[in-house]
Amino acid sequence: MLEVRDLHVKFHNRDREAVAGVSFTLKDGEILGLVGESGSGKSVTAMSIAGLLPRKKCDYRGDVLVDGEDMLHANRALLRKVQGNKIGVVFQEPMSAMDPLMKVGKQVEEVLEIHTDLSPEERKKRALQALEDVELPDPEAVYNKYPHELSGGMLQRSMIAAAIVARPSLLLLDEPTTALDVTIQAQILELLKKLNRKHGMSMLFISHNLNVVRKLCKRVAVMQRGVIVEEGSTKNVFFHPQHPYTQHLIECIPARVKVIARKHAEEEAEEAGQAVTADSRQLPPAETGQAPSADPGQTGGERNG
Amino acid sequence: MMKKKLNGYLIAGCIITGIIVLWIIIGRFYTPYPPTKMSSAKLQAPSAAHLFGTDKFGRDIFSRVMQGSGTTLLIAALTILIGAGVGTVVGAVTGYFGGIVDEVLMRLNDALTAFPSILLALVIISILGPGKYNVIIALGIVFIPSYARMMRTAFAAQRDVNYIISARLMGASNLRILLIHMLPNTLHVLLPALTIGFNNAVLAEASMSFLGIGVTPPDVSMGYMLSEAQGMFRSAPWYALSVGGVIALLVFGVSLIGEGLQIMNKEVD
Amino acid sequence: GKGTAQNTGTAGTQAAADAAAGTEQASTERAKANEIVIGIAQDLDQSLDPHYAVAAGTKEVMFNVFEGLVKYDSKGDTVPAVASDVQISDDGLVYTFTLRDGVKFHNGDTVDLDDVIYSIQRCKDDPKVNPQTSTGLQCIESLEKDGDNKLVMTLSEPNTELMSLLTLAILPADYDKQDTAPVGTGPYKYVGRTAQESVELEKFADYWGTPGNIDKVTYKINEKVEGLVMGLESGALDLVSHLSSTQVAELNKDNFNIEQGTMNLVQALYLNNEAAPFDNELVRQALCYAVDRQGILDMAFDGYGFPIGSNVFPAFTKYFDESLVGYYEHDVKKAKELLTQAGYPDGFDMTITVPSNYQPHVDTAEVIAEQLKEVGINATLNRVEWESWKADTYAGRNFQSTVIGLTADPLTARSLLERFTTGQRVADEEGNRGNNFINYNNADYDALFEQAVKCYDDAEQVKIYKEMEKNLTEHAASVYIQDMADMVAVRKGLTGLTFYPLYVLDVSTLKWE
Amino acid sequence: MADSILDTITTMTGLGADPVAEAVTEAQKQLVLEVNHVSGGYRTPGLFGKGKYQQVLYDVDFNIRHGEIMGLVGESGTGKSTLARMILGMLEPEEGSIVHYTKRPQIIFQDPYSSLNPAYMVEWSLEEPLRVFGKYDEAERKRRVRDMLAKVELPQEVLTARPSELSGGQRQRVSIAAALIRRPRFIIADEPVSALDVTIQAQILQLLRDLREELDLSYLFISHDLNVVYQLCDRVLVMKKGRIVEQGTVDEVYDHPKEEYTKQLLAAAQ
Amino acid sequence: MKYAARRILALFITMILVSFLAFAAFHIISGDPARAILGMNATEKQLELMRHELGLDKPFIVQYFNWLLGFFSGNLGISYSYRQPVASLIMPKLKVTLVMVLISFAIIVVFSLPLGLRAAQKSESRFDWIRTSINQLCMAVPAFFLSILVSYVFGIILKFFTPGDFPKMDKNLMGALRYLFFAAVCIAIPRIAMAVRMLKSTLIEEMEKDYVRTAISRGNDRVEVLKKHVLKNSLVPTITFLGQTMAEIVGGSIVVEQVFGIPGMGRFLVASISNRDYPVVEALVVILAFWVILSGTVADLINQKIDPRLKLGGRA
Ligand SMILES: Nc1ncnc2c1ncn2[C@@H]1O[C@H](COP(=O)(O)OP(=O)(O)OP(=O)(O)O)[C@@H](O)[C@H]1O
Ligand SMILES: Nc1ncnc2c1ncn2[C@@H]1O[C@H](COP(=O)(O)OP(=O)(O)OP(=O)(O)O)[C@@H](O)[C@H]1O
Ligand SMILES: [Mg+2]
Ligand SMILES: [Mg+2]
Repeated sequence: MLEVRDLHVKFHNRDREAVAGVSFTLKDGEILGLVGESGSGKSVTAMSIAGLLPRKKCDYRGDVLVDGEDMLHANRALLRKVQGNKIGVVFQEPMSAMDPLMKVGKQVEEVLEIHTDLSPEERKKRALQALEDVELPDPEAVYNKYPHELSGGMLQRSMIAAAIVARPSLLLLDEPTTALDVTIQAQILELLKKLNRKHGMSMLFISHNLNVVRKLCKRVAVMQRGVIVEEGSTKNVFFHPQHPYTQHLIECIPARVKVIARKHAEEEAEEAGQAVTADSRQLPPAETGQAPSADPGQTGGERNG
Repeated sequence: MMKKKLNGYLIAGCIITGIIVLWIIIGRFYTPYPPTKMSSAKLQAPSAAHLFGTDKFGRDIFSRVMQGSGTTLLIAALTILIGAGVGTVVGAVTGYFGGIVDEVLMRLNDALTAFPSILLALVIISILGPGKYNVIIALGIVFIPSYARMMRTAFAAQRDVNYIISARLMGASNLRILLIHMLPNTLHVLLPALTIGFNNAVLAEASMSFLGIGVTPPDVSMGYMLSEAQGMFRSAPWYALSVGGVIALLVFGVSLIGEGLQIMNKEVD
Repeated sequence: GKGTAQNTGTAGTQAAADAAAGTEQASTERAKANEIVIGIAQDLDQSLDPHYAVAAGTKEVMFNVFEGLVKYDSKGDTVPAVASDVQISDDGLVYTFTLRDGVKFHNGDTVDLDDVIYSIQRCKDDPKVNPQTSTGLQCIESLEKDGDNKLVMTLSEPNTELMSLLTLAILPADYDKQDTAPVGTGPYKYVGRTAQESVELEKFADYWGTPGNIDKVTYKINEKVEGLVMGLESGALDLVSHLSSTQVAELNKDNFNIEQGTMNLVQALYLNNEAAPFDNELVRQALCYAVDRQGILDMAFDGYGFPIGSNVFPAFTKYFDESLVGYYEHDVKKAKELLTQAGYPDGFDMTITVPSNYQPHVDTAEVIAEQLKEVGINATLNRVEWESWKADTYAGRNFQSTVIGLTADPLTARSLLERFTTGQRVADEEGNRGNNFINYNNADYDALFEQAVKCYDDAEQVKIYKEMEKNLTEHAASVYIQDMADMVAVRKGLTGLTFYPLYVLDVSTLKWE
Repeated sequence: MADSILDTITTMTGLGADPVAEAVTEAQKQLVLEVNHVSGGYRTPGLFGKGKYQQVLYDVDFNIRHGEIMGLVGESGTGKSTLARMILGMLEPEEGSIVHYTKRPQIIFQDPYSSLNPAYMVEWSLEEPLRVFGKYDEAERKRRVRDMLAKVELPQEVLTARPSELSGGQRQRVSIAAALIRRPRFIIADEPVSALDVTIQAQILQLLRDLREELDLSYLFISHDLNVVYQLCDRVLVMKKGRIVEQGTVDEVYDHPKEEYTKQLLAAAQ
Repeated sequence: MKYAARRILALFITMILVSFLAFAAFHIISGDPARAILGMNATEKQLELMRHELGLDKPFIVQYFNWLLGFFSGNLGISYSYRQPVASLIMPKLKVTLVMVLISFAIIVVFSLPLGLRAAQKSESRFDWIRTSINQLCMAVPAFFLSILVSYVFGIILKFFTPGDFPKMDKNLMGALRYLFFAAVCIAIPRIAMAVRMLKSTLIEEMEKDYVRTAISRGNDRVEVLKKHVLKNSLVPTITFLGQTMAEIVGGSIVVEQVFGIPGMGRFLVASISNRDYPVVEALVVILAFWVILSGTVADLINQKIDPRLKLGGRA
């Protein structure tokens, strides 16, 4: 359904390529997690897929095929057809990603207005349905509110509603939970899972938190400095990290969580009738978890510039 | 790492303004003719001997503009110094402390802003009388409210920012917080505002002199000369055009600097 | 004579008039309608009541609306007006006026003796009347009717200047709207005004004398003389007086005749005789030598203007002393010597206060400042608003020196010269100070004035007044400069401009050809 | 209102000027902070009179012992930061009292972008607390800054950088250094790692742990991430709607949550 | 509604303050209206009589309250200079100025909006600097200098109107409007330049916001984004700016009226100040201030309708 081949993106005002040869595929109905440190090129990859790259400001090459159509080099007319319709995008900061002067309902409807000939009443019905789908308590009330009148969690739900209202086959989620409270985070993840199950939507879920990804995705790709350094089933990556960076990422997860995770995994495995390999039981205690790449000052992502 | 990059506007503005300022500074020490020296060569068109021609008393307009722009520059600079200086103090106090002082000063500010600036200047001048220094005081006062309002916002925005809270927790005095911790972070709004204010001051001084309430001879400002020139527009158009041209050029140069500064701020965020 | 017009404009040719047809349109229409528009630089006084009015600009306009028992002719002599005849007794104490038959007020009423007595009495008694007039009238002991057209006026002492004072306007008795809706007997009647915009007059059909030619006169007000010049150029105005040579140079000579008369004022660098260093006569004299009158005329007035040497202007021929003009020839060396003698070998700093709205005075002051540099005096101009000049400089006497022009009102030598006496310098019991704003203090001068006032012989009196003039010159009361040329731009086709030795503009003689 | 806050801060923050109880019991000597039944909230200044009062904290009561890391968790808006402000003296409690047994605490904020003055180089920001203190000369100040920089494991080059040129993790280290440079005994950390990448989170937590040993510190560590709290803290307070609903050692609370709310939180965190 | 009520209350309070300041200011001015009226030869007695007549011998506060009470009943006092009710004196002038200001405002709106949009769209073109420089140059020319040029070129040379001959509005409305148009243009030009500059930077700033990316991700074209989202979001600063403009062009009219010889409020104000005609000056100043504050308040109220977030904030 989605195929990214050797994607390169370089911004004119940067020395290093933001994305330096990324390839991966996403099958129908699958949720792929994309994790990596800040600045590793996760968002740029997602933007390339959605056709949102600021093309004047960067050089790009490679292929991004969505249902066989090349999004990277597509003209505006084609993009317009695909955006919103086939691909829905959810951004990190719901507060700034919504037009502050337009009622939430109208923003949810906007996609339909662009892509369908539905009557206003019909559109409203669909929008309300979408708002209900994301489990907002009072869709009718939310429909008539302005973004600033909603809490962060409600807004993020509305964003998701707007992204799924046209039933796109692909949903791009760029750190949709990072700005949220843990309890709400959990709710959103639950919601995404449900949507995936119900509508069979494919999703690309971006996060810098492997633990969050673990709960949602079957498959995960780990990015560092513009390239994918490791890819595989979440379980494998989580319990048998190969790449040092991934290992480091795992080390940062508190021991307690890992124990619980293992418990979950075992339960799952038992259900599926297979055992988790034994050697990964011995987990290093979190207290001694130090970054393998020695210079702690520098690993904190690149310096701005 | 993003260095503050100079941009074309800033460079062009600095060059234009620099040349004019240099020319003005030279004018303090040397002018082709003594600026007040009268001669019988009245109202002569521009020539090699008199680049901008002569006025009704046969004085060399080039020399006079050279000196007059100095007065204008001085007035504009001092005006801004007063306006921005007092405005910053008021803005800092009201923005940082808030409370009743803020309420009162801002109401007063509102009231002052309600008078169109030229009118306010007119009123102050009719209290103080005309003259170079009174013009500076009048315009300075006129300019205070807008700076106060702007700086108030800039200071208030920092009041509850973490680094200021830290500064308070480390026991820094209010004065130290205002001056050393907060002020440098307001420069990015203050500097472009200074260039705009400078230009407004030049134009306001010109308008005031034109209305006959500006500087008085033997001080010549460009506004004074322009009002003089208006009466000779037909017989000596070069007078008005050269003075008007120099004013426009000076203002133009400074506003390019302002534009450049703003672009620079935007680039750095 | 000095007081009459000299045409300095180019002779009008038909071709030129044709060329300017565009701008002429508005004015041609006015010529057809027999109207004119005159530009003036300041609005009239708040009160149009002629007895209260003080501004010269107001009198200039209202001259056409009011008349007294007598009025001035273009030579400055008084001629009968509301009175048709006057008999003066030999001792000069009894004046018998005969009321002219059928003189009508603008409101249609006929002038009777009651109106005349009311008017004179009012000027004598009302405290709001200009003190120069009311003081002069104090000599009137009684006013009596003799029949219904004769007025007998008895004086307590003879007064040679009484006739000038009796140019005071005759107004309808007990009419209380003079200040907003004035009613007089002149050739033009007041129609209305719009504040800061315009004043309108209309020909008075029932005028007793030669009626005016123009039917309707509109005065347009513009404080900026540049605006007036532009109005002339654009065709909005037909006539503007009191222009400077620079302004005249702005005009297209094909459309205008430039007439030159005199302003009838004494323009001088007035020195405050009580303020250092001008309390020193030597310094004042040095200034007189340092200032080059002709230089000023050439530089600031394109050579127009009439140099003077004392406080009388040339048009006032009877009192003008020609010989004083050259008393101080421009002489830098002498000026320096005098300064050295006075203890200022290196000169000093001084301030010249000038009313900023009078460009000619500002220009003059600028040239003077430049000239004084030669003797080491560093003069700074202090431009002030007219209101503050009146209050601080003139009434408050808070100045060092000032450039201004003094007029004569009424047109008598006394009004020009009395102001420098001690009586006008010091305050009276009520705390009023007179008009000696330069604080001139000279015992001889005071004595001469006493003599002049008591002298009833005209020739003798003229001699004494001339002595006084000389006294002012010798002691260098001020630096006398000139009577300024009065440049009047008159649209081609409009003729009949008459100059008076007064600050007035007589519209009754104007006419379209 | 703002000026009164300022007053209290400036009068209360002088070093050594803190009111240390004269006769303290042995048990109390082990304490760094005592929060006694504190209630309080915000007063919004109104046009007339006192304006609105919004209570945030209700009867908050706990203490922090010497060398202890106390966690404070709760959902967004429950009043965690409000409590921190009150402990710092920026806000007066309406009821109850707060007793400090050490110097006034310093604070580390969540947002590393606004906790350093953008106008100055890092060196200036680190020196400033010492300058304000006024007891050290230039050389001593420089020495201490370098010392502290080493402790937070930052290279010397950072000194001449401006905050905008640093990564989030570096900034947070600098903020920690600035908070510690005057050697306080007690630190409040208000979500110091929430804005950071997980890998950097781990580094910062490690650093905080190390510094506790090295500098003999106690913390009040605020977070909404229970996992992070578990990694770092000895004891934990769970707050809901301005009340402490549960407190105890981390293991106690995490293994046997008593309150329904705590259970929810824990479930969400996994 | 509550917000509107609060704004109107604020307007009222500011007006009272303004009126007091105005009244006080003109009483501090050293001049003496009695002297101004009676001229330089006036005696103390005459002056005293005049002062009494004008009510100037009463205590300041009494004078102020009398005046304020009068103001509310539509009695703006009697002009010292003209002995006429101030209201009837200034009404015709206010009318002229108001018409001029409105024309000017219309010109500004009509020209600056499309120009600003275009400038924003073309901001990445290579020739943007030319546009920007021309814009800056327009701001650099003093309004009265422009007026002088315009009245010479269009008045004297091209004869589109007759400088110095302002037709009476009630007699020749078209002529008056044409005359005012040229003056209005002179007031408008620098303001248009400012508006274009402001619009350009607002639009560009707005285009860079996150929600624009969101809108595009839904399939909107740039033009659609502009129409549907960006314009509305740029409206608030634009309306604030226009409010300020409305206020400032009145101040600008003072000088321009002088050059064009337009019998408006500005010229009358300048003349009245130098005549020490307090009642007129005070009335004009208060009316002017009212205009300024009203412009601001109206802009705020409109903004508050556009942006629901402003309802919460009130004053910044
Ligand atoms: N519009 C842009 N112009 C210039 N550089 C950009 C732009 N957008 C992204 N970059 C750069 O591209 C690189 C990758 O950025 P990207 O936003 O994809 O990172 P990320 O993995 O999403 O990080 P985060 O977790 O912080 O969101 C970074 O170095 C960033 O600075
Ligand atoms: N300055 C303030 N004035 C008025 N109310 C405030 C202020 N700061 C916070 N509040 C209110 O106090 C309550 C508690 O806020 P607080 O910041 O303490 O929450 P928190 O627990 O720190 O939340 P978070 O996890 O989001 O930081 C909130 O309802 C908030 O709206
Ligand atoms: Mg990203
Ligand atoms: Mg908080």
